[in-house]
This record gives sequence, C-alpha cells and structure tokens, in this order.
Amino acid sequence: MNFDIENTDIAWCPGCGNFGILNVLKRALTELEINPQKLVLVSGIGQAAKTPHYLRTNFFNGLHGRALPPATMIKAVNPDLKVIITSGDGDMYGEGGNHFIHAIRRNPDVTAIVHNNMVYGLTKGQASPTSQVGFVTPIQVDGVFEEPFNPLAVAISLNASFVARTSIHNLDLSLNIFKQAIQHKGFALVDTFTPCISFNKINTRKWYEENTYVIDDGHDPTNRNSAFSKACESYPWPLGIIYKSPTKPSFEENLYIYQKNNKPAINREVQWDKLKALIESKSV
Amino acid sequence: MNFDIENTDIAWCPGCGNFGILNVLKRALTELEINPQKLVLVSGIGQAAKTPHYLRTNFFNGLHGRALPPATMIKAVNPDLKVIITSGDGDMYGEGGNHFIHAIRRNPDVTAIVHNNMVYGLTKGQASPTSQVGFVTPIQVDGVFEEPFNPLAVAISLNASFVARTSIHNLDLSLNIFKQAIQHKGFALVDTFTPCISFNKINTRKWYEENTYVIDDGHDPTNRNSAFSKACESYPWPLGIIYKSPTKPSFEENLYIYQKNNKPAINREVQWDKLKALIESKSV
Amino acid sequence: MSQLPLSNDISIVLGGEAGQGIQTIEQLLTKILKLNNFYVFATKEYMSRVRGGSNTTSIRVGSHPLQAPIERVDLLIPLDKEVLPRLQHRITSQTIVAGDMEALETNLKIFDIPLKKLSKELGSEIYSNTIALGLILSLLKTDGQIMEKYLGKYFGAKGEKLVELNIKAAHLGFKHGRELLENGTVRFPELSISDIQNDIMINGSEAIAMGAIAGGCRCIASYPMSPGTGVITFMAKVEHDFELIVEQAEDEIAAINMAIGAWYAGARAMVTTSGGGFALMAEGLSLAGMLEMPVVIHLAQRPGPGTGLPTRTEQGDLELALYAGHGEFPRIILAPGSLKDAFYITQKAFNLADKFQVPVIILTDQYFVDTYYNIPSFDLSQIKVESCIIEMDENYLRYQLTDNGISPRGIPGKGKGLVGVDSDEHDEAGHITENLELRVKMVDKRLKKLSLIKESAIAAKIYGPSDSRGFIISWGSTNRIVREAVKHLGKKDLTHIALQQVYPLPENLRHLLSSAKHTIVVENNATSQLGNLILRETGFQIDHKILKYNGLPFTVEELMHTISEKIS
Amino acid sequence: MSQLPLSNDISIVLGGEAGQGIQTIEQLLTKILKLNNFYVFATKEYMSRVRGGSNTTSIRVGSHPLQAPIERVDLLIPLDKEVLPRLQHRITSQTIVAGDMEALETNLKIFDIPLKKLSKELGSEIYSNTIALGLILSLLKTDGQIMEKYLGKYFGAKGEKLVELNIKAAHLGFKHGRELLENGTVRFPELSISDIQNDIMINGSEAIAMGAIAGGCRCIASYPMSPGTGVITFMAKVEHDFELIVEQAEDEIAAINMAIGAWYAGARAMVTTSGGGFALMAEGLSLAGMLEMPVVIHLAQRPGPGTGLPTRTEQGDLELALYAGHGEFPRIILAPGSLKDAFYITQKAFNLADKFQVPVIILTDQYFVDTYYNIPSFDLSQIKVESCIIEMDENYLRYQLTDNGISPRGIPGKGKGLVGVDSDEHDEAGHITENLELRVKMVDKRLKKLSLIKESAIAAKIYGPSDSRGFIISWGSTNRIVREAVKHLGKKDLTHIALQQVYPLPENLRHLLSSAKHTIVVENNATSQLGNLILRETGFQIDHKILKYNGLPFTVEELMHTISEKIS
Ligand SMILES: Cc1ncc(C[n+]2csc(CCOP(=O)(O)OP(=O)(O)O)c2C)c(N)n1
Ligand SMILES: Cc1ncc(C[n+]2csc(CCOP(=O)(O)OP(=O)(O)O)c2C)c(N)n1
Ligand code: SF4
Ligand code: SF4
Ligand SMILES: [Mg+2]
Ligand SMILES: [Mg+2]
Repeated sequence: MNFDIENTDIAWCPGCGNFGILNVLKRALTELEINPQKLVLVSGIGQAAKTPHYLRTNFFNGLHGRALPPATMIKAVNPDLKVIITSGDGDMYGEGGNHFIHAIRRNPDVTAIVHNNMVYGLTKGQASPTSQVGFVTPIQVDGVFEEPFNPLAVAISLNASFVARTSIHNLDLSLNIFKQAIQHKGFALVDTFTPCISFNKINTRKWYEENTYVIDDGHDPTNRNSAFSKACESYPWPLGIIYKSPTKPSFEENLYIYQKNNKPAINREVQWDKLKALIESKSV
Repeated sequence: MNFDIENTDIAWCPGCGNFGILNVLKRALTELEINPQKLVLVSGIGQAAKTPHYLRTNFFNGLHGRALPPATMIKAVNPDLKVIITSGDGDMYGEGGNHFIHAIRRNPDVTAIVHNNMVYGLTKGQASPTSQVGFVTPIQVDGVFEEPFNPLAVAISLNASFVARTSIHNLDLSLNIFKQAIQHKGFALVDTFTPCISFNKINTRKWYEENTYVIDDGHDPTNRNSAFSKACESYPWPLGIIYKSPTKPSFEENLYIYQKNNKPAINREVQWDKLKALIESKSV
Repeated sequence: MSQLPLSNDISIVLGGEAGQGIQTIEQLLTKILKLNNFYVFATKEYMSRVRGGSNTTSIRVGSHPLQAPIERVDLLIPLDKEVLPRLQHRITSQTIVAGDMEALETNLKIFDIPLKKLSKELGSEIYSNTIALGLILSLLKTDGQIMEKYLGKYFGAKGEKLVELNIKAAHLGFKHGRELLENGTVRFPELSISDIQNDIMINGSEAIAMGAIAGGCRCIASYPMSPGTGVITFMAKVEHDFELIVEQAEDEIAAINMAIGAWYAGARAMVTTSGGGFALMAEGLSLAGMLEMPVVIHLAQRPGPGTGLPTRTEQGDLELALYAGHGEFPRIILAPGSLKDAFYITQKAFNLADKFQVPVIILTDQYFVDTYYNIPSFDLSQIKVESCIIEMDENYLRYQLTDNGISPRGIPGKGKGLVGVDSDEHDEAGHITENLELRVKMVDKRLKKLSLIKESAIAAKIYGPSDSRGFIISWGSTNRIVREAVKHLGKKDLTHIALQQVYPLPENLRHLLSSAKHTIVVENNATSQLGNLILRETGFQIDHKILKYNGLPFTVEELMHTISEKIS
Repeated sequence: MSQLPLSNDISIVLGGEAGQGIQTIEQLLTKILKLNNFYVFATKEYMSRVRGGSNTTSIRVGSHPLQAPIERVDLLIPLDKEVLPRLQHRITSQTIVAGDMEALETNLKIFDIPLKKLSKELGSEIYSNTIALGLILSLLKTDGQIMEKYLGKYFGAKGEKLVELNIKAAHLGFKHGRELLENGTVRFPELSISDIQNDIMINGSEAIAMGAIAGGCRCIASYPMSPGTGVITFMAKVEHDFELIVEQAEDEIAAINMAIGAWYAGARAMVTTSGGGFALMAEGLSLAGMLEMPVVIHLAQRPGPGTGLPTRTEQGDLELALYAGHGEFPRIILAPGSLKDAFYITQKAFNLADKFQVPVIILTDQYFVDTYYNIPSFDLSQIKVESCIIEMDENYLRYQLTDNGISPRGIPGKGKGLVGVDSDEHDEAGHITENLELRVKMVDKRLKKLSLIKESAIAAKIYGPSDSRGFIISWGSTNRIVREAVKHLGKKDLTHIALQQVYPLPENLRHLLSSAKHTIVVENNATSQLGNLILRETGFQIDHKILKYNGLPFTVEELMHTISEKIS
C-alpha cells in the first residue's frame, strides 16, 4: 500500500505538527494494509482539514465543521469503505459541535482524528474551543476566559465507543493509537495534541512534552466513571486510550437494511414489484 | 408580582405536563419577587417554547434551537435583566446542541428550563435526542437505537455551573429547584421531566413517578466525579441538584466592560473623543 | 365572494377540533366515495396544535376529475362550536348544515342530528363520527353495502364488536340522511359515475415519496419540519420493503451534508424540509454546487418569515430556492402542479441531478402535500433509474474539463481510480488550487452546464391557443386551481400557462411570452416571486398579479372573480 | 494588455512568501511615503497559507488621490523566486526590477541588489527588507530624514540597538538607490506633493469598524471567516476604549442570533462574515425580518461556491444577500465604493436599521477590506446616533399597526410596558396568532416599510451628464476602479453611475435608466448579479456586461480596454 502522492505542494508551515500526524497516519494505514481505493478521508476546513489532499486515496473535503455528517452517510451507504475523518479542533468542536455530539450518539464505524492545536490555525490565530484560559489572541484580547472544551470528557459523557488522546510529539504512541482507533468498530475519537508554530506560542511541542504523560496499564478504559475522572485531569494531561465502551453496535449495524443482508445500499435496486404493489394498494 | 395573563388561548393539549411547569415557574417567579418588567423569557420553537406566551412579561420567542445565543446577549448587554430560557429537549439538545455546549462554556447568568418529554411534541411524535432506546415513532419505525443524550452528564463534562433535574410530577421539588436555579449566578440547567400525553405513551407521568427518585443529602453536588456518576444513573433516574461547580464568574462578569463599571452596555454612549483620537492616530 | 354554482360536484366540509376524529371520518368518507366510483378531492386547513383549535377538511365529490378547492359549501358538518363562526363567510342559504344543535350552541337554521344522543344509545359517545359519516353517505345517495363492507374492513382489526357497532352507527346516520332526502329538504344533483376502480388516492407527500423511491432514492436524511415531514414519514413507513436508509438528522445542516455524502459514495439521496430548514441548508447547497454533487431537496413551503404559520400554505420560498447558497452555480427547480406530475417529476429529479451533477429542488407547499384526490395509477414502464456513475480507470479525474462541462462521475471503490472532491476551488483531480486561470475554467465548466440544463427543462403545460390575447401564468400547486377557474370562465382568448419547472424557465414559456399581449400571474405569495423571475430571465414584464398570502390556497371562485376583473 | 502610461504616479510591487515580512515593508513604506506628502494606495493579493506561497502587494504613489489598482508595474521588488514567473505578464521593458539576483535565480535583466549579503554584513539576514525599503524610498526621491525618524519610532519599542541597525540598513538601500538614480539607469517622473499631513490611511476593514463604532455599535458577535474577520479583529483591538462587547461565537448561527438578541435588549449590534457564514445566517436573517428587529451584517465577499478561494475577491454574493432567508420581508443592502463612504455608510447603516427595524447588509469584498489609501480625516460633526427606542407606557404593543408600517420600538425595562417578540406570525402584542386576517395585516405592515426605505435610499454617484449616450454602471468595491478607467478614457458621452446602495435601488438610477441608450455594467462576478437585479427591479435590460471572476479585482487598464471595446 502506497499512500504517497507526488508533486504536492503542502500548504502547511514548515515545522507544523500536522506533518507528524500525516506521516503517522500514512504509516498506520500502510501497516494495517488498507487499500487506498477502499478508503475515504473526510474533512472539513482548516489546516488539519487539508490532510486528505496529501495522501493518495479517495477524499471528501467538505465544509468547515461539517465532516461528520457526510462521513456517517458515506459509511452507511457503503460499509465496505473505510472512513477516516481528519479535522481541527475548531472544525470538530466549534462549528461542528452539534455533529460531534450526535455522531457519537449514532456511533458510525468511522475514525475521527482531531488535530488539536488549541487554536484556529488557518484563520490566523483566534481561540478555539480547546484554547486554554488566558490564551491571548487578536479577538480574545484579554485572554480566553471560557471553560475550555474537554473533548474526552464530553465524548465519555455521551458514552462514545472509543476515546483516546495522543500528542504528536510521541510518534510511537500516536501510531499505536491511530492503528487501534482505525481498527475499532464504531466511532473512534483520537484527540491529537499538535503544535501550531505560527499562532500558538504557548502550547508548543515542548509544552506538550512537559504537560502530558502516558497513562499506565492500571487505567481501566472500560470503567466509565474512572475514565471520566481521567479525562478531567489536566497539568499534566493524560495520553492513551481513556475510554472504550463495552461493544456497542455501530450505526450501520443498527440499520434495518443491513440486518439480514450486508450488501451495501449503493448496490441495491428499486423494488419495482413492491412499488407497483404499494401504488396499487392506494386504490382503496 | 402577578404573572398571569388574560384571555390566553393555551395551545397545549389538556393534561400536558407543560401546564405544571408553567404554574411552578409562575410560582417561583412570584415567590422570588421578580419584576415582570425586568424579566425576559427566551425560547426557541416547540410546545415547551410556547411557554413565554402564557406569562405576563417580556419575551423573545425566536427560532427553533436558537434560544441560547439571544439569551446570552440579552443578559450581556443589560445585566439588570433576569433571563430565563424555556425550551424543549429537541430545541435545546437537538437543533440547539452546539449552543448548549458553548453557552455552558461561557456561563452567562441565565437559567435554562428544559421541558424534557423525550419526544418532539409540536411536530407530532418523532424521537428527540433524549428518547430512550426502543422508542418507536413514525420515523424511528424500528425504535430508537442511538445512545440517548444525557444532558446532565454532558453539562457536567463541560463543567457547567449548576446542573439539576426535576420531574414535574413532583411539584415541590420542581419549585424548589426552579427557585435555586433562578437565583444561581451563572448558567443553570434544569432538565425537567414532563409527560407528553399525545406522543409519548411510554414516558408517562406514571413512568416518571416510578422511574425517578429524589437524591438525598448524602450527594455532594460540588464533587464533579461523583456528580458524573450520579448523572449517569438510570432506571431509576435521580432528581435534584446534581452538580454545582465551585463559584465560577459569569460571562458578563468576565466581560471587560463590566470590570470597572457595571453600567449596562445599553446605557453607554459613543466615546466621540476617543473615536476622534483613534481616527487621527491613523494619520501616521 | 360569489360562489361557483352547484354543477356536477358536491362540496362537503367537516370541521372540528384537532383530536376529535375528523381525520377518521375524512378517510372513511373519501375511500367509500371512491369505492362508489365518484371522483373525490380533499384538502385540509388546520391550526398548529395537537389538540383543540379549529380545523376543517373540504371534500369535493363529483362525476369528473376534481383537483382544486372551491369556496362553495354544499354540506357542512360541524363537530365543534368553533366551526360555524369560522366558516360563516362560506355558508349561504344553499348550504346544508347538519349537526348536533345542542353541542353547536348555534341559532343558525341547521338540520339537527343529535349525534351525541344517538351515539350514547349505542353505548358510548365515540360513535358520533360514524353516524355523521352515514349521514353524509346517504345524502350523496351512495351504496349502503359498500359502506358496510368498508367499515368491516376498516374496523376489522379492532374486533367484531366494534365493527358491528360502527356499522350500526353508520346505518343510523344513513337513515337520518334518507329521511332528509325523502322529505325533500335536501336535494343534491345526481352525480354520474365513471369506472375509477383502479384509480389510486394519494396526497402530495405520498406522490413525492413514491416518486423518490421510483427515482432510486436509497437514503433520506432530514430534520422534522412541517409541512416537509410527510415525505420522510412515508419513506420510513415503507423503509423495510424498499431497503431505505431513513435518518433523522440532528439538524438540517447535518441532513443536507449527509445526503451529499451519500451521493458521493454512490447512493441517491434526498432531504425534505420547509423554508426555515432550507435556509439552514444554504451553505450545503453551495457545497453541492462546488462539488458538482447531485442532491435532491424537497422544499415544502409554508408562510414565513421566521416560524411564520407552520401549518399553513404559501409559495413564498421561490426566490430563496433560486438564490440560496453563496457563489455562483447552476441548479434546477421543479414545481409539480398535480399529484400525477409530482410522482413523475420527483422520479425525474433524481435522474436530472445525476446527469447534470447539480442540486435539484422540488418546490411544493402545505396545500399540495396535504391534498389528495384520485388519479389513474402510475405507469412504471415509462420510467427508469438512469444512473450516470462510471467505472473508473487508473487516471480518473473527478473534475476532468470537458466540452459540455460535465465530468464523468465515479464513486469510491468502483474501478481503479480515486475520487477526490473539494469545496475549495480545485484542479481536475479535486485537489485544492490557487491557480487563477484554472479557477476561471472551473467556473465556466460549472456554469456551462446551465445551457444543457435549459435544453432539458420540463415544458410548461399550455391550455389554449398560443396566440391568445391573454395569458395567465401559474406555477406549482396553484396550477390546478387556476386551470379549473379558467375552464369555468370559458374565455376563448385566454391561455393558461402552467409551469412545473421554474428554473431554468422552459423554452415554451419564453416563446409564448415573446408575442404575449396581456399577461396575468397567479401566485400564493405577496411579492410575485415568479413574476420577478420571469422579468429577470426574459425581460418580460407581467401586466397583472393575482396574489394571496393569508396562509390559505386560492379557491376556484376567488380566481374566477379576480381573473375576470383583470381581463375585463 | 496595454498598460496605462506612466503619468504622475508610480506603481511599486512587492512580492514574496507569506511570513517573509512584505507586510512590514509595506507598512513602513506606505507610512513614510505619506509622511512625505505623497498620495498612497496599496492593495494585496495573497494565497491561503500562513507561510510560503507567493503574495504581492501593489502600491501606487502619486501626486493626486489614488484609489484603484493598475496593471502597470514601474518598480518590482521580488523577495522570492516565485514572484518573477508569477508576475511575468505585468513586467514590461519599462519595469524596473530590483532584487537579490542570486536568491531570485533569474536570468531576467534586473538590478542586482545583494540584499542578503549586505544584510549579513550588518550581522543578520533580517535587515534585507529594510535595505529594500531604503532602496525604494531613495528611488522615489523621498526625504532620508523622514525615513530615519519614522524607523526610529517604529522600532523604538524593540530597543535602541535594533533602531540603529535598521536605520543603517535603510541608509544602505538608500545609497544604492541614489546610485541608480545618479547614473541615470532609473528615472521616475517627478511627483509634486500636496499637503496631506492630516489625511488618514486606513483599510476597508478599519473604515467599516470605525463606522460601526460611530454608529453606536456596542456589540459584535462573529465567527472568524476571511475576509470578514478584519472588522471584528479591529473592534477587539479597541474594545476597551469603546466599551464594546466582542464575542467570538461558536458558529455563524449563534452570531446572528446573538446580534438580534442584543438589539432586542437595546444594544446596537453587528456581525461580520463572508459568503459561507452568511449562508448559515439565512434563517436568522428571516428571523430579524419577522421580529422586525434591526441588525447590521457586514458581508465581505470572496469567490465561491463552497469554500472557494478564501483569500481572493469576488462580488458573487449580491443575490444571496438579496434573497437569503425564507419568506418575504424587506431589507437594505449597502455597498460602499470608497473608504470614506464605507465609514459614513456603515455609520448610517445602524441608523437605518434602527429606523426601519430591518436587517441592513453591508456588502464588501476581500479586495475592499484589504485595500488602503489616504483620505481626509472623517468629520464626526455631521453624524449622529439616531436611536428610535421609545419609553413604553403600560399599554405598549410591540407590533402596533400603524400607517407606515413602523411600530415604535421599546426595550425591556424601559418604561412600563412589556416587549414581546415572536418568530411565529403574531398579533400586535407579539403573541402567536393564527388569525389569518391579522396575518395579512402583518405581512402588509412589514412589506409597506419598503416604500419608506426606498425613499431614503442612498443616491448613486453620477459622474457625467444625465443625457449621455452611454452609461456605465458599477457597484461597491468596483466603483473607484471604473471611475479611474472612465476618467482616463475621457469620453464625453459616457456617464458613470456608481451604486453604493444596491437594494432597494436608488431613485436616481431608475431615473437615468429611463432615458438610457447604451448601458454597460461592470461586476466582479460571472453572472452579472447587479444586471439581473436591475432588470428585475426596473425592467431595464443592460446591453453589455464586463465581468471578471478569477479572484482578482479589475485593474484600471483592463477596464479601459474592455470599456473601449464595448463602446466602440
Ligand atoms: C462557515 C465557515 N465559517 C468559517 C470559516 C473559516 N474557517 C476556516 S478554517 C477555520 C478554523 C480553523 O481552525 P481549526 O478547525 O482548529 O483548524 P486548524 O487550522 O487549527 O488546523 C475557520 C474559522 C469557514 N471556512 N466556513
Ligand atoms: C429550523 C427548524 N427546523 C425544524 C422545525 C420544526 N420543529 C418545531 S418544534 C420541533 C421539535 C419540538 O420538539 P421539542 O423541542 O422537544 O419541543 P416539544 O414540542 O416536545 O415541547 C421541530 C422539529 C423548526 N421550527 N425550525
Ligand atoms: S498556521 Fe499553525 S496549524 Fe497552520 S500550518 Fe502553520 S503551524 Fe500548522
Ligand atoms: S403534544 Fe405533547 S408536549 Fe405538545 S401540548 Fe400535547 S401533550 Fe404537551
Ligand atoms: Mg486548530
Ligand atoms: Mg420535547
């Protein structure tokens, strides 16, 4: 499997954490032997959301904040495809917040990798929902004072089926988590800390190194309450698989059409006889 | 204080739980001696959202799902007003889900009373985000299978400043909680169980009676972890004040304009001298 | 308003509170009338509440096809005291009012049928409606056997006891009716019958939904909103049989983005909504424009702005449909005028979307989706699902620049290629570009499709000669009402143009206008949005506008009146 | 394209990667030129990336007001090797290119200034830009003292060492420039100077933001979106001084609903966005229509559909602004054509919104918001905040039916009344109603306001006689470019109509059109949206359309060329 793409002019700043995420993602896909023809990368808009352009595969680069709804339906109409979302913290938790909640409730079998740089990179440095208190920007001139959005805690409160956090300074951990997330059946969230070297001078690579730790085996990711308290930790922030809810059926599995027969919806045809009968039933 | 309104043709079905909520709300306002002229009721669209029409006060009955943004700004530009939102489960957690998250993060000093009947009443019986698994409707013909939205758990994951649940079959508890919520400084969520007698034949008044209990004094609402595990309980569902986060400043308090001076924004004037100076500063 | 004289159809109005069961009588009545081989038309107007309020259903029964509401009421059955005052303006000395005088608290001269009392004699008040049903059926001189048989079928599932009592109740009403007929107090014209045994009776929502299924729709994602909800509800009801994915989205934004995702992956998909929900989809519409992704949108209009009148009707969102979405891209807007056409046009909408890779909007309204009448069954042999999806080779380019602007559309996993789509301006492979020459090519490519789309626009229906002195133009749900009014007026020099595609406008409209002298447009809105569109698109200025915007559809008499005024 | 001959202005282009510091040179250069009493105009085009890419800033320096971009480049300073190939079409034999030959890897004949080497001699590469600055300033024969003084001020905060080194660097460049002048290789026309000491230099975003502050705006809620973000950023910068509430909303839907809430409670509020964000506000716009709530929306256009070209320009959202929102309600759409007008028109927008209780949309675009030039300072004595809020009595009715459709607007807590507003159709007190006669009255009330609004429409600027043979019409940001082109063309029989209000169209446009013979519209879009609007509103068909939609604004020469073609 070769996901490299030629002649691409990558629009990211040299040194951006997104390069690391791109590379780890490519490696995870290669190691998992995923067929690029059967993979769709879905994204919204933002720096993170440009990722699909830098891999050789199918992609759907939609609107800012709106990656999850198309991703959900792409998977639903053709469960043979692997669907991965690459999104930013603003894309996923800001503009896309409502879809985040409700996609988790649906639990489609897709993986969401959120490049969490705690800032709006593409639009030049405004606060994102995950910006920490005190973060000063051209709009938040007195610093952010809103409670930072804690994606892990929220996902756990929604009983998401797979909730993890990694930080791109830790490549091995990231690779491991990406692979597990991609293999997980159901909605998998990987909140990925990553530095924006241009607009976030606080949460740098060094900051992430110093303010995170990898959780040890003692953590039981199937215990929702302890997962919640783990998710609420900060300074330092825990990295690892925080929560996995007991095997939940995925959105597609719950759909009636796949209950008896797993032929993808896209390959099904109009039931003309039944339609004729339905129409005729309206004669009385 | 008299909140009664004359000659009103109430559009609710006789027997609807909303009548109970209306009455308890009126009583709470009366007992708290709130001045109708200084009160604004804000709502979206739905049966619950019609509530403001049945009280004698100021009201802003906006769009479906969009009660929180105007409520936030009404309070921000005039903190002298008391602002209460009356909303349905679809209005607040469905269409309005993104505002729910972010309003909690901002923590405006407003009270949100959500009439949670676990169904879309006004549009005739589709599932709402809080509909329980298995609930059959004209659209969810095989029953709901999505994870029900747990507003308390989500609010706690967002570190909301006041999170409570009541059920309208318990009028005393409801009155008590409404009053505390209205008096609370910061965003107060009161998820209020209420029967929809026309479209929810499962979660009836009797069902609420049988499937809820009032939490006792042993529960410490300031402990976030135990609040979370309390919030996740079901069959029976706990009623009471589940969580109160340690005194957080409200949105308005955080705004720079009120830091030195609490004159409402609506009473402030253009600073012509400063504007002149600003313009002139552009001459170099 | 002067009323259409009683000719060969009879107009019945049932009125009452929500929850009082008018819907049941309506259903039984229209079905039984149809079984009696009468043509039937039914339309309703109702308040936005689940219980209470005051709602009416108007039913026309006749010996020829009926597809429009009239003002005249021949027989009024009020089930509630609100009805009489509300319908006052429609009651004339010719109107027969029959009901429970005591319950109605009226001093109008009405035929007192003590429904409640009679019902109680059968053991409960619940039979009142069935008694009223029997009454109506007998006044229309229908066959008691057919009634009995149908009631048996209808109540069958609820047990024999109920069947028996309901039949008894119906006969009671029937008897009362017969007395009124026999003593000559009620006299309706004799209606001849036709063989309409195989006709079907459906409403607008059903016509759209069945058209969608016939169009190969595999997925509908929507957020409930009156009056758009009927379509998804119907599709949910039959989702097992037709292997549909029916998803209630968290909001309209999710819905349109889901539908676009489904098309991308290879499944035909649609959304159904009303104006407010459609407004929220505007950005998604623009996305479809940029991605060149087909998508079908059913927009059932109701009066706005804002929440407006949720259960009423209006044709107020044409301009919204025309211009929603930022930037410039082509679209198609269809507006079926009859239930028959709604089926075929919706079916076609999916093929058009697929062929031209553009959003297709089907504009209906509350009046249209809630109205039903009998029509011949659909001919499925004349339609097919024309999928344009190709098998990709290795060098596949999603946005290949072609002469006519259409690039062959592949889907992920089908063939050796890869499918990349992007909401940014993109190159042929779908990758983001800032090459400004390519930008121009891509704009031209997208807009170029409009000329092809124009060529295949659905022609307007033309009733009358093409060299008439007067032209009367209508669109969508208003077409059939204008049709009947014009017919009754019987003016030779008046030609009716009934549009079923409003954008791009069909060639035959342009052609007729080029020589038109006197023109009238009829629209169920306040600002004449079609008139504005015609002016913008053809430079042709309409002379007269007949507009209505109180939340109700036009009636035949009202149009006869206003049209006469304008042409005299 | 033929280029405007060098007359009394000089055109300088700086090009380089994002992050390379062109913005700093640009700022220093324009400021210092202005201090030298030259007129200055600067506009930029840039790629959607934070680092890298290839961006240019075009600066015109002259002895008379300059307010439009030109094609001609007199002096090009490329800081990166991408610039020369990208600007090839604008480089002629007359263009002076000066730069670091080694870094540029070019074989064009350019004046080699070894910026990097010289800079390193000062101890670091970072002085390259300042050297280039000095070079330009000397070629323009400006005063070295002024330069030195300004650099001192600019770098002052960063310490004396830096000041010193930068001044040294500038003088190094200055020296190189003088050599080129002295040996006669470079020769620019002598520019006379005017006293523009007190002129201010601002860009479009600043003009809008300051206009808003002068309009009494107290609150701005928005979600970041290029090119709309500049306005909220500026307001945030000055929020302390002007006691503003500046809120970044979670999405555009929240933003518009917040702004509407603020107006309801009595604070003037606005939002700023671009096409995609505005599309999301469509439902909220309709809400404002129904509530009759004032609201001001700044819509800075960029090329669509979808995400389009985020950092480029287009006038492609006029129709969206015109028709966004479901249902029928009036609105006002303004499109300032100059920076001066942007200030006054934005100020006025708040008064108009307040007076007529309708949404007011200010349409600009990326070109407009990012462009700056010097203009006389604003006269604050001629403007005021005209608040129409009343003190309520006990019987206050928010939607009182009045002759002109405007109901006095109260706010909660002010006076004895209560303020109820409702997105459903409502009665005079704001309570939900299903009275259909009242519905008609309320529709009429809302729409009636349009005639008052028309009366106070901002007149189009007319340049030329009203009985010209030809009329050339433009709107918004394109006005000043057309203005200069028409001026240079110097045709007597050509009158330029520059619209600053596009809806409702001003009376003077209608009037002129009624006798117009030959008309041309100039628009920065692909489908001539203003032309369509004029046709729809006046029945007048424009003869020729000059359209551009590659993401860049028109240039003067280009317009001279295309206009000549159309009128010949
Ligand atoms: C509807 C809409 N609103 C706003 C924008 C502008 N916008 C593009 S990306 C972005 C935020 C980017 O932040 P994030 O999602 O965190 O991604 P990052 O660039 O940091 O990777 C915004 C606000 C848009 N494209 N569309
Ligand atoms: C944008 C938009 N979408 C949909 C609707 C239709 N709608 C009105 S109320 C409602 C849901 C009502 O449910 P809920 O909020 O739970 O209130 P309830 O009626 O149950 O009290 C919906 C879907 C609308 N008015 N606007
Ligand atoms: S701006 Fe930040 S997030 Fe964007 S590419 Fe640069 S470093 Fe990365
Ligand atoms: S439908 Fe349900 S929620 Fe609505 S008024 Fe009736 S009982 Fe109450
Ligand atoms: Mg980010
Ligand atoms: Mg509800």
